Amino acid sequence: MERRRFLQVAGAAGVGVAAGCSPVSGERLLPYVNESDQLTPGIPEYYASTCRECPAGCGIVVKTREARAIKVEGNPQHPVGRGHLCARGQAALQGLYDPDRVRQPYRRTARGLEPVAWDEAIQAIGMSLGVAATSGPDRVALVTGAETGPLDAFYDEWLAAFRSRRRLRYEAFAYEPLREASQLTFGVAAVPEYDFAAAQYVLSFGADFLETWLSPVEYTRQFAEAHGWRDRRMTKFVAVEPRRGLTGYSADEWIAPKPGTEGLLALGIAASVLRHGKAELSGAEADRVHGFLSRFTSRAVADAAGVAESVIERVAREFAAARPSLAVTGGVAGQHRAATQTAAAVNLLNYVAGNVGRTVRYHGTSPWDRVSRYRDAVAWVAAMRAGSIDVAIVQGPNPAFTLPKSAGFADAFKKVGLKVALASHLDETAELCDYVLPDLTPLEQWGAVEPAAGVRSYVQPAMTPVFDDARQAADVLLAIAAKAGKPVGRGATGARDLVAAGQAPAALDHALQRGGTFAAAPARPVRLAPDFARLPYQAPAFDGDAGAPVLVVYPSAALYDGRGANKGWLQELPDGATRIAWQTWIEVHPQTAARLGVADGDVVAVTSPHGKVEALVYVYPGVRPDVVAMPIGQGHTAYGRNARGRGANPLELLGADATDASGALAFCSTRVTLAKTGRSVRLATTEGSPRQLGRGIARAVSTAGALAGRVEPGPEAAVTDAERAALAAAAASQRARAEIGVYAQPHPKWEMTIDLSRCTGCQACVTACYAENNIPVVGEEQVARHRGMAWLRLERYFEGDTSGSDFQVRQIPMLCQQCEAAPCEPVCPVYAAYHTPDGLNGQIYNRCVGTRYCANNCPYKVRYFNWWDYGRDGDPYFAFAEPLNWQLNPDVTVRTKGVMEKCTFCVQRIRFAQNDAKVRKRELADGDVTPACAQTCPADAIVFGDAHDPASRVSRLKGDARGYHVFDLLNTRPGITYLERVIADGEA
Amino acid sequence: MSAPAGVVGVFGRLDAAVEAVGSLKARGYANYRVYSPVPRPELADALAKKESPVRVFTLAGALCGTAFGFFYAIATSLDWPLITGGKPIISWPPFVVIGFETTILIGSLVTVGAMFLLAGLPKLGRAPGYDPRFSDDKFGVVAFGGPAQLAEARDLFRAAGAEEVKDV
Amino acid sequence: MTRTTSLIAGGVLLGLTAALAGVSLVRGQGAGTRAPADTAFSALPRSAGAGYSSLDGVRPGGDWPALPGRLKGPVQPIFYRHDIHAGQYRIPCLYCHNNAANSWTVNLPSESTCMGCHLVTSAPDTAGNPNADIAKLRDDFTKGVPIPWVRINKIPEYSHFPHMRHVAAGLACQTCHGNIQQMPRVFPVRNVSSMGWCTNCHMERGVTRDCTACHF
Amino acid sequence: MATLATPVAAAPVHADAPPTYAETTRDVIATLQPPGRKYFAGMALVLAGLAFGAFCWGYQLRYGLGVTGYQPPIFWGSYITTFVFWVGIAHSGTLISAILLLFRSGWRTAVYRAAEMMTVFAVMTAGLFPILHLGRAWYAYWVFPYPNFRGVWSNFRSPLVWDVFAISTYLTVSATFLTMGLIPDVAAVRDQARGWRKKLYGMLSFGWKGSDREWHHFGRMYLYLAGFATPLVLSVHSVVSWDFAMAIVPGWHATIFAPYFVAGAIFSGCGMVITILVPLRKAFRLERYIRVSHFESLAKVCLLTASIVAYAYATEFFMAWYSGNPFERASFYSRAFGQYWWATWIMLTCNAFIPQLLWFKKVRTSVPTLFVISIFINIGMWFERFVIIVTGLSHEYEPWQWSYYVPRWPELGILVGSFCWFSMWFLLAIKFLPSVAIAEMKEALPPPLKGEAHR
Repeated sequence: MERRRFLQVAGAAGVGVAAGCSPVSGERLLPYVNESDQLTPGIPEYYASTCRECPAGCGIVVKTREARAIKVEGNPQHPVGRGHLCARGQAALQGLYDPDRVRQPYRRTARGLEPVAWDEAIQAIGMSLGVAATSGPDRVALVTGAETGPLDAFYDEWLAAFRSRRRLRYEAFAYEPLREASQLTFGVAAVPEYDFAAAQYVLSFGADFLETWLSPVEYTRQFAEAHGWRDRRMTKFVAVEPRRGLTGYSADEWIAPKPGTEGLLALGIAASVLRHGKAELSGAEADRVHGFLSRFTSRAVADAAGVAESVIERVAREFAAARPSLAVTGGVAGQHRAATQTAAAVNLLNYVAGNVGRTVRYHGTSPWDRVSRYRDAVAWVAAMRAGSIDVAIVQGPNPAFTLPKSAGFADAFKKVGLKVALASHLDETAELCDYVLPDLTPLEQWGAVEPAAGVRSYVQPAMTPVFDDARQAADVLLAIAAKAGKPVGRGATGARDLVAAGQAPAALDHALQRGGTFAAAPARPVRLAPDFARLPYQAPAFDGDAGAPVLVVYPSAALYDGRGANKGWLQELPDGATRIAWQTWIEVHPQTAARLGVADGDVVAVTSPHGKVEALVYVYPGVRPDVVAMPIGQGHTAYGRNARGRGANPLELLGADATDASGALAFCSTRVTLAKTGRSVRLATTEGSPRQLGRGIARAVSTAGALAGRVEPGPEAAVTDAERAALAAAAASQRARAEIGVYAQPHPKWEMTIDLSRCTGCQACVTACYAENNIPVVGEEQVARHRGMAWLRLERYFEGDTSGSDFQVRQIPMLCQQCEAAPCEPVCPVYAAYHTPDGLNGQIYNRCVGTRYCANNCPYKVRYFNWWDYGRDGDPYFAFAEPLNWQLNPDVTVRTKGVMEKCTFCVQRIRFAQNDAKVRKRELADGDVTPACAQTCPADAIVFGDAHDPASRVSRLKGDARGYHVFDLLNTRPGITYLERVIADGEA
Repeated sequence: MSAPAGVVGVFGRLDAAVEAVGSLKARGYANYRVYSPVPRPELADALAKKESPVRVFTLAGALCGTAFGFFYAIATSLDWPLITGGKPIISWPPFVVIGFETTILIGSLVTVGAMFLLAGLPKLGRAPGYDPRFSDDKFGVVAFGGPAQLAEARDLFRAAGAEEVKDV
Repeated sequence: MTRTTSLIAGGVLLGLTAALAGVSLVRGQGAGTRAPADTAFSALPRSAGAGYSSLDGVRPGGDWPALPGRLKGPVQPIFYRHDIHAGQYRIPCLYCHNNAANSWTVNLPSESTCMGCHLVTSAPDTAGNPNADIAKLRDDFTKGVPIPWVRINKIPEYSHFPHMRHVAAGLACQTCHGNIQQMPRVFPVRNVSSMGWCTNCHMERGVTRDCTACHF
Repeated sequence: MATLATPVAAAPVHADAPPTYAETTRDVIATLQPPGRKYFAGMALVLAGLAFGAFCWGYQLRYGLGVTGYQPPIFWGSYITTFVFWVGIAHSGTLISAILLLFRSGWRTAVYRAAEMMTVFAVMTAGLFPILHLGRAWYAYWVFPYPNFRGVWSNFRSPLVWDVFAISTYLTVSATFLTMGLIPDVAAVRDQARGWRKKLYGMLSFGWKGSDREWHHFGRMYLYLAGFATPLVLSVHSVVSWDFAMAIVPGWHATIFAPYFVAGAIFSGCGMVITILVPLRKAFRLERYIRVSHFESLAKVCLLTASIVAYAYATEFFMAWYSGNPFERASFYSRAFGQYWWATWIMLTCNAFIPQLLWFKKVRTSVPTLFVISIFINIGMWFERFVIIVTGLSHEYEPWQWSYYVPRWPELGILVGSFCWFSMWFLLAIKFLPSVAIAEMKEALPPPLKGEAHR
């Protein structure tokens, strides 16, 4: 307790604002009564754990200061993620410190939710459970998220103690089609493990494997390995999907078939491969496959899918030529009524091309095997409606939000006698419950999960619970069972015991330090099942009138299934494709928009046979003219200040009974009509112009060009060599007259390279920067006025003709270039902006008077001004409401109103490392300092180091032939070298 | 009333005043003063003063300003060298602007000061023989000296066409 | 015209001396924040070696230094006398404030640290009753209540001061915090948050004056 | 005699006959009569506007610059626009009083006092804006290189520091110039006043008596001061223009800026002088002193500078095209046809086209017409700065960061406040100080000589 209070005082250092030194008068310092031997104020402590923001289960390391978690980073030793993390993982902290968390137990009375004592609640719940158990079997339901490992087993045991098997491992995205299709084609009801790194050619039928699909961080890492330009070669990536999303941006080619026909395309390609004798099949198997595929001629498929026959043939040739290749499906293609067929077709394609066992491997188990299917959730709802469930306990998921309205969850749920939510937030489901018991967030919990075969990854608390009165669900369940006289958990007194059960303490400690136990699991050979072609293969049906566009509903890369909607960092993170934040938009093709007479920001009523919502039009060339697309995640009616009443939930447009063969909900199953409402609002977008107008900001070159050593010319091409020489000479003489005093001493020169052929635009770096540098969240209206504070932004430019599908998307992370001849520096009247001896573009917040001249003069526009007092409690835009301020990095000043701020290559990390090295009397080594963005980058596209050290990675990379500086002709001599993207051209 | 210190002639006409001054000079009067509402070249010619030394102060002040401007800019830049935009610590072009402005500032202030010094301003006490009309539309010539000189001056003034002659 | 030229020359000289005076004045002001060189504690080892933070060389016993008439500094919840502990008994600063050697920020000692000695010693009066403040300490410790010390020194949030590096450089704590070992009750000898204080020291020792060394 | 002269009942019979010394004194001093109801009404209005401006600034100080319309990357907007506008206004005053003095052009005497007052008050107004546009105005003093404990100075490489020196120098020198010119006139007023006024003006006149010795040194001093003011006035607006020209923003980074801005400044200044003199002349019945010929001369200056400005516009567009620099071209294309076309065309109409009417003598000699044109000039010159600053910033190197800015109410409130602040000082000045130079007026008149009949 007193520890907490001490921490708050210590924490004050982080919360302070830069305006003047506050008088010390009256400030009290509370030391420990007994000091902890492992905690040194001012020095961070790290705890290995597992990310639980989505079921992928990446390994994380939590950085704590004064026993407060202040940063989450990837665990380099962990097989999932390998030390990298996505934006959602970075934002786990905002779930931990969310001021809207449930802080104490509540009971619903006539007057609404009222505080109740833990014992009382446990007593009451235990009693009703006992009654339910005696009154019959399966009258108790326990709903959790995708759980694996000891806690999962415990939940089942607990449920069994109350004579029930009604266990729901509910996930909005459960990948049923993949499991079903594997069962169908190979007799294994499992999600295979994909190896993008080994693939020489990637063909994705709608799978958004760089955003949410299965294990995005790990796949991004692998994909970057293969797709990045290394050793003069790269893997070609072709995206086949009616809507081009962030993943599609990395594609070298975009094929936009009619929605639902991806499976037919896959079969057509497989048939073509077979026809050209490139198939790795033999004997009877070959004949069976041949017999089945024969009717999927390229022509027939081309007509059905609306894709040119030649394209199918070419892709087939390329796919077969590259060994091993990889075809995946999911996302849009995995969410319509023919999803299972599509998955089966893709399995077949992989099998035909001989990828199964090489880039597609089956293990005994996968974390998805036991996740409940949508079909099970529907059955559960039906049971509730039928009144055959007396007690329902929901721990984690939010079915009231993620189930389609037409599923009638709310009404059915009301029929349950006792509804208990073990929740950290008062979300839509918890709002319906009779008891809401505060759960801990993953960063405060004990647990163990199995994210991949052979991997047991531990979850351990990085700090004492933020709210004293919150308890981990498993502990509560144990207590309830004990009260109900049903001893479970083999004498375990808490979650830790459950996790530690049956392990030697030493081994456990070792595992906890590393983050888990990681064993290689042998892959299992599979053969094609005899009746692989059971299902009918044709384009799926869509509800609604035929003329209307098909609605594609896709998971938001930031908000996932909506669970991220109350985290400011994720709300403010511009969408990967549209770059819109905070709002719900509907993507409309320019032609369609012209036909409907709608423009950006128009509010339209989107109507389907099942419902109606309102959304903002975003005119977007990345969708087919006969398709409109909306993201899931917004439209909450509860949950918290950032989520409630914001945007719309497209799930309300879906038919609950629209399922595919695997019993998965078809997210892409209905056509919608758009009607103007006459209203229009400003889009909260960071986008100024979608075209770079040949200014050579984000550059790319074809593989042929790269092999020939060509580069895309920028405006600086006009500068002659003579001029360059003159400039260099002038620079040299100036430097000679500039570098006196401290500058004359030897210093490192911090520089960065960003490889655009690895960068996928996932924006994990952006959120990492928010976390590391105390960047305030400013809200929708301010973002709409271009006042977002992200020091690092992803710019997205379209290249080529966007009327069809044949255009490129260029992306570039834009942050302070730390120019050697920085235009921003000399204009500052007070030296707040100046050049440090180690080559940084220093920004001294407490010296800044706010002339904003530097920002005017920055050609890269990477300086951000504090328009409001984001750091002062009580101000209209206060961004760090208690306890969010606990997350503030004490090493970074919280900027006050009226000062300019910007990226300084995480100078606090540089100085920390330098001081550490000095005290330990050693030299800094390459890699000792890593800015937050480079640390988290799943694609490892960002490299940072000392350019004066010829051996450093950055020195070697900046010499690459693909290297260029943005706006080189301005002679700013940036410290960031971009390596231009290489785009694989046809017939690799 | 004690013996008069001087005699003042009030002139409504410029040429009359000029004539009076001329004859005073001709008589070798040294101690006299002329008041006028406007500076007239005729009067200046009649008085034939030598060039005002204000200009010397002006030049000195200007040079001090230049020196100060450059010195201050350079000294402060060297006191804590901070590189901005890769430019030299002592960047001449911008310092010229500073030097120029200080030249003008100090130069003009010194000039004004010099004027006050040389013209004996601010004048607190009364000026003998001064008449408020001299700031309106009359010219005044005041002669000082012994009784004999004063008597002569009276005659001169009347002869020149003084509208009024009185002792002070 | 010699008068003119001499006037000009005089004027120029005047200007230059004025400018010189200006800058020297600045330097003077900068120096104004320097503390009187503290020799009083030069007896202490100037390095942060092990001996420095151990209790070797602690010399208990003897009469306590007398209290001056009026004490400077804020009243603390417990009348902890640095002049006795650090002065008379020569307990090294780092024995209690050990984090100064390995962290940016410095810790106040936990009560358990105090109890390390005061479990035994209680400075009893003639009647044998323990000293009132020590009794309070023991009481708080058993109750598990932290002592709400009044803060004396604070560096503004926008500047970061690596204590460990200054200790490693062999700087005596007294340089900034004054002769604590002579203070019955601690008071700030100077505003440690005055930047001139830092920069002058850095200038004299020829170490970096780069802004981002402290401000980020 | 020693009382305040009674105001002239009506214009004399022969209005165009040159007034005598005595008439000059009385007519000018008549302007210092206790003001009437209209004056106080006007003053009340002005103070109300000033109060609103002050409120807006207070509001901005409390909540931050977020209350303005600033929308990155447009970090400068109406404040800097208005700053440059007022600095520009300030210039014609010094031009008329100093440069025309050196050129010995007689027509200045009637108008220069008012113009100089305008200069000083305009600089006082302009000087506010660099401060109130700051994010942390309470630290504005940091831009001055004053000795401090921290040992940090200000960055002399920054055009903003040049501004600090240029503007403060300009304020000091022009104020000094005005005060010096006032000394003999204030002395004249003193000699016509009684009571506390006599004391007040006695102090203000430094005991000036108009003796031969005083006139002797005064004349020299005044000449040298004019000599200083002339290069100063040219330098100040050049420095202001370098705030932009020294930056790399497309549309700012141009060598033509210094002369272009100076011409624009004199243009706007003369416009403002006309705007002010017309009502002043009417209210104080100074037709005999401020004659139509004076207005015509002002109009000619306007015509000349307008033409220079128009030429500068043309050159800018030509150079943007001729340079072949893609950024420049894009910037100027958007200036003319982009989001801000309206501002650009207001500017061109008011500054380049409308002043061409001044080629006609009829227009030049019609005071009402000149008044209307001068209003257009003021509007046009405010928009010129708006166009340069805002369109330049809205359309820079990074297409991803293009954006659109319109001022919000606090900015407009402060703009209004600045006009009221200026008017307040001017209203006070014309009631306490002679707004036509008495002594110099007399200098321009034929002196009384023997043989002339008493008038």
